[in-house]
Amino acid sequence: MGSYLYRLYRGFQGEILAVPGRVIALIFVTLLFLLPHIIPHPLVLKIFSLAALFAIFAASWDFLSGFTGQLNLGHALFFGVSAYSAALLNVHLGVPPWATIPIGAIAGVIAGLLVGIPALRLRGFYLALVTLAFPIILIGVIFVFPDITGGELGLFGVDRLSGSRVLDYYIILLVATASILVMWKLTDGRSKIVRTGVILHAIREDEITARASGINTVRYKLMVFSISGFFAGVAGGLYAHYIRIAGPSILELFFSFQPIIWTIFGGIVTIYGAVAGVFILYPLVELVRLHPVGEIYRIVLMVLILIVVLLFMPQGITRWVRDHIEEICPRCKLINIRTRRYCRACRAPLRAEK
Amino acid sequence: MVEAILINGLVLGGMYAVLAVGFALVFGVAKILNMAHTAFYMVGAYLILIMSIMLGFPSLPSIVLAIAIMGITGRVIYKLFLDRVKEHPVAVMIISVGVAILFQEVLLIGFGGHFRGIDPFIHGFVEIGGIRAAYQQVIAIVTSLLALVAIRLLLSKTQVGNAIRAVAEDREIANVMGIDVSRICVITMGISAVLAAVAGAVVAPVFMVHPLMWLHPLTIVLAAVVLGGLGSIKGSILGAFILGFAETAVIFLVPMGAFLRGAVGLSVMVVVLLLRPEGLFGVVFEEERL
Amino acid sequence: MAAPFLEVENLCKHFGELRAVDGASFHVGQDEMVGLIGPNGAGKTTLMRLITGILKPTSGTVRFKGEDITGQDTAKIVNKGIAPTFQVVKPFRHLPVGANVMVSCLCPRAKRRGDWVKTVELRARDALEFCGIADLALEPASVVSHGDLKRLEVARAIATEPELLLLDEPFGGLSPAETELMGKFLRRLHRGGRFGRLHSEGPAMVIVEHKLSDLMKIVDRVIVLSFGQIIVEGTPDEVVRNKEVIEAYIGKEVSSLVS
Amino acid sequence: MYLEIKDLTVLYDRAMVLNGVSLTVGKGEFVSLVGPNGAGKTTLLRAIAGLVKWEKDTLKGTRAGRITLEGSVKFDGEEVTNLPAHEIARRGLILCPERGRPFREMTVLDNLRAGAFGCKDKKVVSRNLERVYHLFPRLKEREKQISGTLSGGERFMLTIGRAMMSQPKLFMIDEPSVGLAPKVKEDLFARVKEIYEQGSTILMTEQDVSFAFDLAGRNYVISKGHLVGEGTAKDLLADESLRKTYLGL
Amino acid sequence: PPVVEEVPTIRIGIIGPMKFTVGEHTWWGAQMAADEINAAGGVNVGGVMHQIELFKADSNELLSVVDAVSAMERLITVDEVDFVIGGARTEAVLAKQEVMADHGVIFINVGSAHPEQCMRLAADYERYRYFFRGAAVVNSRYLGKMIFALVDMVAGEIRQELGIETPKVAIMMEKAVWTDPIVAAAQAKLPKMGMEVVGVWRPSPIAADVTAELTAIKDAGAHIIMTAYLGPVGVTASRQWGELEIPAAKVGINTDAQSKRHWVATGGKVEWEVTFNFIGPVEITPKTIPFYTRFLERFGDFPYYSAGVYDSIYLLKEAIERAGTLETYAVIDELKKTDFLGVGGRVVFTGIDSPYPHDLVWGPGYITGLGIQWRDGELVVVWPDGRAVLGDKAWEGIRFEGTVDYKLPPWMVEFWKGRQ
Ligand SMILES: Nc1ncnc2c1ncn2[C@@H]1O[C@H](COP(=O)(O)OP(=O)(O)OP(=O)(O)O)[C@@H](O)[C@H]1O
Ligand SMILES: Nc1ncnc2c1ncn2[C@@H]1O[C@H](COP(=O)(O)OP(=O)(O)OP(=O)(O)O)[C@@H](O)[C@H]1O
Ligand SMILES: [Mg+2]
Ligand SMILES: [Mg+2]
Repeated sequence: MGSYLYRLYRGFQGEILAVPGRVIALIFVTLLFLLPHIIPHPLVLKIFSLAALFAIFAASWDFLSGFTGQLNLGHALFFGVSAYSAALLNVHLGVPPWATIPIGAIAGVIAGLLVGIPALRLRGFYLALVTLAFPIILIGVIFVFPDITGGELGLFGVDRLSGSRVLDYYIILLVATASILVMWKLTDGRSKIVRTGVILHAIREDEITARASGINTVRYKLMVFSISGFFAGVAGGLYAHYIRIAGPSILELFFSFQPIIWTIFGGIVTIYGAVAGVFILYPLVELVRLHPVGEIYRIVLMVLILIVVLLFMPQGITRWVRDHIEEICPRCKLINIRTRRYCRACRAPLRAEK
Repeated sequence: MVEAILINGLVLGGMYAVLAVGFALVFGVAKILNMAHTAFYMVGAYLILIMSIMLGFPSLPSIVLAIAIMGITGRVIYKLFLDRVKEHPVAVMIISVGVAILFQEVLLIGFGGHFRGIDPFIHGFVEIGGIRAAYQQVIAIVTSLLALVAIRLLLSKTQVGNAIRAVAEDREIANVMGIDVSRICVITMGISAVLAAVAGAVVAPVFMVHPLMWLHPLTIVLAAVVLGGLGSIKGSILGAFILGFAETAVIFLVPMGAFLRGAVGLSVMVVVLLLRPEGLFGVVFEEERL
Repeated sequence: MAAPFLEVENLCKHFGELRAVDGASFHVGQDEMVGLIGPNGAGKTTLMRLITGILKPTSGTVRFKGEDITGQDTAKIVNKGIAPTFQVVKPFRHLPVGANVMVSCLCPRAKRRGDWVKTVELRARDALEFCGIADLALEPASVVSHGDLKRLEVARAIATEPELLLLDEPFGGLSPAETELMGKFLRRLHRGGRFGRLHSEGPAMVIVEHKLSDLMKIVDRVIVLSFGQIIVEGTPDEVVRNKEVIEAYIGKEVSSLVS
Repeated sequence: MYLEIKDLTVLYDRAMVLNGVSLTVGKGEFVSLVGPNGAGKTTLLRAIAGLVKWEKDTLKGTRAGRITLEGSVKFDGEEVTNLPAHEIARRGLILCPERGRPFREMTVLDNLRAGAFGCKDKKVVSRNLERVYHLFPRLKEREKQISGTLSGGERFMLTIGRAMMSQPKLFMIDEPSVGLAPKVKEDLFARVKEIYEQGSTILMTEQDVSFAFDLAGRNYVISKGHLVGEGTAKDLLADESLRKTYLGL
Repeated sequence: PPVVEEVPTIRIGIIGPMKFTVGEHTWWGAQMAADEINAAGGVNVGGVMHQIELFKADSNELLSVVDAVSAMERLITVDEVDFVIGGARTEAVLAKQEVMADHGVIFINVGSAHPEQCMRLAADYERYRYFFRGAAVVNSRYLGKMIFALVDMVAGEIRQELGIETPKVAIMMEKAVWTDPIVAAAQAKLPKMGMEVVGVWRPSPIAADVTAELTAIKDAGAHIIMTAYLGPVGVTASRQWGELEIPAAKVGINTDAQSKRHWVATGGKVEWEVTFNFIGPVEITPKTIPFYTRFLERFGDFPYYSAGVYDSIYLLKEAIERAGTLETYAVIDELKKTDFLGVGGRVVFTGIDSPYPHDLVWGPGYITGLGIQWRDGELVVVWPDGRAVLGDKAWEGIRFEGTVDYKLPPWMVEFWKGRQ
């Protein structure tokens, strides 16, 4: 037992404490979990609850579009379908949140498959446009059946997630942490346990070659669409119960752009970049709003930050930071902290010497 | 009914085509996903509005001036924001979305979110067999066809046109051929911004002017260009007309469902793309079919 | 001649007016190493693509081990045991070279044939070692030189544990020394046996190549394609001396090709 | 010297690809560059053509953009090290890239016309076009074909033809013979020789050492980013160790 | 020195999409009321005069409902306002109601007219009782009735002027839940009113072009276009209707046409259109004209939403003064007893046993709304015209001073005169 714990500790020390990026992530998550005790203000809790929820949403976009290269400009579809399903079940049938959210997520999976199947033949911008069309078409459908969907009002009077603000926050945060960990694991190209990561990368890089390597890309693409739909659906279900309304605004074009903006800002093809993007941009804008001048210029400010950051860090903020605090060993490709001169594993020099 | 659908579809398609033609150049041909294109259209419309209504300039000079300013704006925007990241297409996309939102916010703050209008060149309408079309809409059709011809000439007959296509395909190799990639992109953006401003002068008087006016046309132009097939200008124009006809048909055939016109237009696009994944006139390599 | 292994019958592929492959019929035996040569644009690559399902034929059939596989999905065909390489290299550019090969090791066929969970990295490594690029395993493919990418193509193909390898210009861009080495390796692979942890049952091969001198050393039989049609079939010696072939393809120099 | 390279060093991130390479090409000379795979031949040509700098500029802000480029390249007496790639090309220093990279979605003819981008004189363009078609009649046949659908060999032909359209003063050809049928290859070398004899200067990398040595007046041998040998074919072949280690002959 | 005890202010949050016309007007109306009240000494709470302090929150709700919710939360938890006034998009108002209920803060909605917001009170009064429909805003159920009155007036004019006995009506209303019942009612009711329905067109609220709809309507031979627009489609519809001189009188609701800017936006093409409005340059109450002119002077636009906000703040003031405390439930109780004569009419809230609790009582003697017509860049009031409304005698004689008679568009008269 003791030795096991010791090994665990050594693993922790070697794999997490030695890599600055992971240390930052660890500190960040810890802080999030302590947040209600540090700043118990309801507005702050609200902002961070929403941020956590959007983090799932953004990460699920990165999972689909970043990792597999299936550029999805209509990601709001999965979110919206799930939010509507959860709200429908809850409002019309009184199903409680713990059931509606998973069912909503399943609805997200179905939406994912419905988009994924036609998308199999399409690529690049063609795919992007078809996906962009779906939520807009769905808005049309929603307006056709106002009795069921509530038309422009949406479905309101949805049950609250739990009774208390803090509990709401923890539920969302826990679900978000778990979802993001799962997505991160699924996409980890170096993982020795789950091999999907490397295959997803391969499909993004060159689908034809992937097929010539014997990979059934159809299956994987559908899988990715449904997993992404699932997690976007989780976010959508949480949203319906948190904001307590599911309306057409969550299917609008801009709502689809949001996860893309966050992800690109944070760093595409990373999952954690999407999360960081949300947690930087969203609270920032909300906090700037507290000032009357900030309220007017908040979006201008956000956009300027976005543009400036992308101009200098075209791959997003986390990847830039990572490149500046971490060094990859030229020989064994292990991640080292920038300050080291020799690789922590293979002792190869980390800096070129002439 | 049929002639009404035909004429109205033509009229609507003409307006969509004017909006789409500049985008077809910058996105379809040059493959720069400039999401701010319709925001340029919006800014062009606002410039005309400011000059002709607020400052009281006569309309033709204000239009010419607006087009000139937009031509420069397009180039400046490219130089400032997009040139640096041209190797990262998603960054280009997001930055251009950012630029569009920036325009939107600046206009919102500066002018408020009010609906405004600019005057058409000629007031009034023509009547063909009892069906009325505003002069401005006829002008739109003519403009779109003129622009189509001009761009096709540019692309097929001039070195710059050839270079635009080359740059879109392979920037690195274009360099080696002595093509200044940045300059070609700047030129492309300039031309497309000019065309966006032309759309501002031609289309905005029929629609209306307000700071969110870029969003709806954005889906239209994206759909038109992709429907026609990337790389093909005539495809984009055709795509615009197809959308126009589809939408008009909805209004005449199911008036109760007129609100579905956008959804139906996009559905038509989806169906076409499922049948022809490369769009109507897009290039496809058979061995890369999925 | 052994039992029918790969049979191509009257295969045609037309691109509009152009008949890229025009009624080609041939077969490859289970233990054969066949060279496929012909002038540029003769239809060699197209023929290979038709076999692997990357292109769908206009008409004709492809049979593999007696089963009709015409126009099936590429992934399916690969999992039946036919592995293609590309003439114009198409690696997963941002993945490490090792991962490029690992993807092949993860295909159902390769998984079925090995205790994959534990050894997939090792087996990818073996394939790389076999092709002589193991030291590049951790480098992303985008930084690897052209010649090495050609070798990576071969490594990726053999990692699917094929019974039939279709190699499209495997020597393209290799230096003379490496070409020779690669030729020897292919020969060895064909003979079968154990290479580290990699077990080869000796796949049949079809090799498209313009480096005739190197090709002729390793193949048993040569098929010559011209304008989509097979004009000559025979041993290397016969082919090289064939008038038609010389005229259409080789040009003047002959003697240097045959040892 | 027409082209003069001094201490050219290229580091990708921390990987040394070229290590202080110095070489010269005289006006009207035919120089070849040989060496094993991954030696740095392509990188050297790309660095001369300004593509390494271009890569560095466009990838700024990313890990892949951490490129160190040192040393100097002088062409026709002028320093071109810090010029953008298209400027260099305009001065007549033309690179014909390896692996045949046509502009895939353009027709063969448009590809060739793109090659003549800098050339304003229509007559010259059509004369050059004639020359290319004469060299590769196959291209004329396929004038209207989308170049992405060409066969591998046809693509190489097109790439070479396209580079020839830009009237190179100094023509850098990266592995011209890959993927060409023996007969075409023979032809090609005859043509390259013709171009050379008409007054172009040529710097060529080639795997087929015997061909290269046949053609070139002077040769450089490069390995792992270092120049390891220089001289006429005879000199090099005489050096036993060089022959064994680097040339594989 | 004597310790001066500071009197806390009454904190009122004003929420709305501040970058858009609705939000702007909400803010203007609030400012006007607050300035007046403060200048007059403030609000008397149990003998102590309190000043009003306004807090502005941009809900951005036309673009993002999440933003609206956060803005509401911020007003309540950071600015700690005692009351919230505002609201524009129904979806957002419904979401804001939840925040309101969570925190128990009085929320007066002045922008969105949907009955659902009040029906929720009937379903769960405990939770949602903090909600009131702001002054002068008409529940969209009643809006429907008003449109019929307006159409009836126009039809009368057509019969008289053009001699067409059964005018043909085209229904062209934006596709929305609030218009659905109006459309259904119109189809059923118009024939009974001696008119013929020739078709129903339902463009999207954000449609940028309605040429095809207008062509179809003209094709159908309609004399009247019955409209209901909240969205931007209203602007396009006016503009294109005027440009193409569609020979049918346009009447109904077109919210944007209530603003002075609409005239400019449509290049004057809106001329002759009739729309419902909350307020106009007529003497609804003695307060109306002074308010109207003061507002126009100060802000350069006609008041519309602003009238509701203005009145809401005044009636809130009265309720607080009657309650003598800022305590929420006491104020709610007093609000319920409101009987207030504002600039938009007499404000009385419906009781809790109504299907729409805390809504406004509509009808003769209460809030009525007006029919206005654009003529030569000016808004004139054409309704109530003193006649009975659809047989309801209670409306007889209700005609505010300054009202003028309705006129048909001249091109329409010309078009149909030639055919008769
Ligand atoms: N998709 C296509 N559309 C039109 N023509 C095509 C297409 N693909 C190939 N071709 C043509 O078919 C012919 C055969 O091409 P293929 O690639 O099979 O030649 P190859 O024998 O492999 O030549 P190489 O030795 O040069 O690689 C070529 O002339 C090529 O231009
Ligand atoms: N972008 C890059 N980043 C890192 N290393 C690179 C990059 N490009 C090339 N290299 C490395 O530089 C070395 C030389 O590559 P180069 O392509 O110049 O070789 P080459 O001599 O042309 O080889 P070949 O004959 O195979 O084409 C290779 O080892 C390669 O891995
Ligand atoms: Mg080939
Ligand atoms: Mg090379």
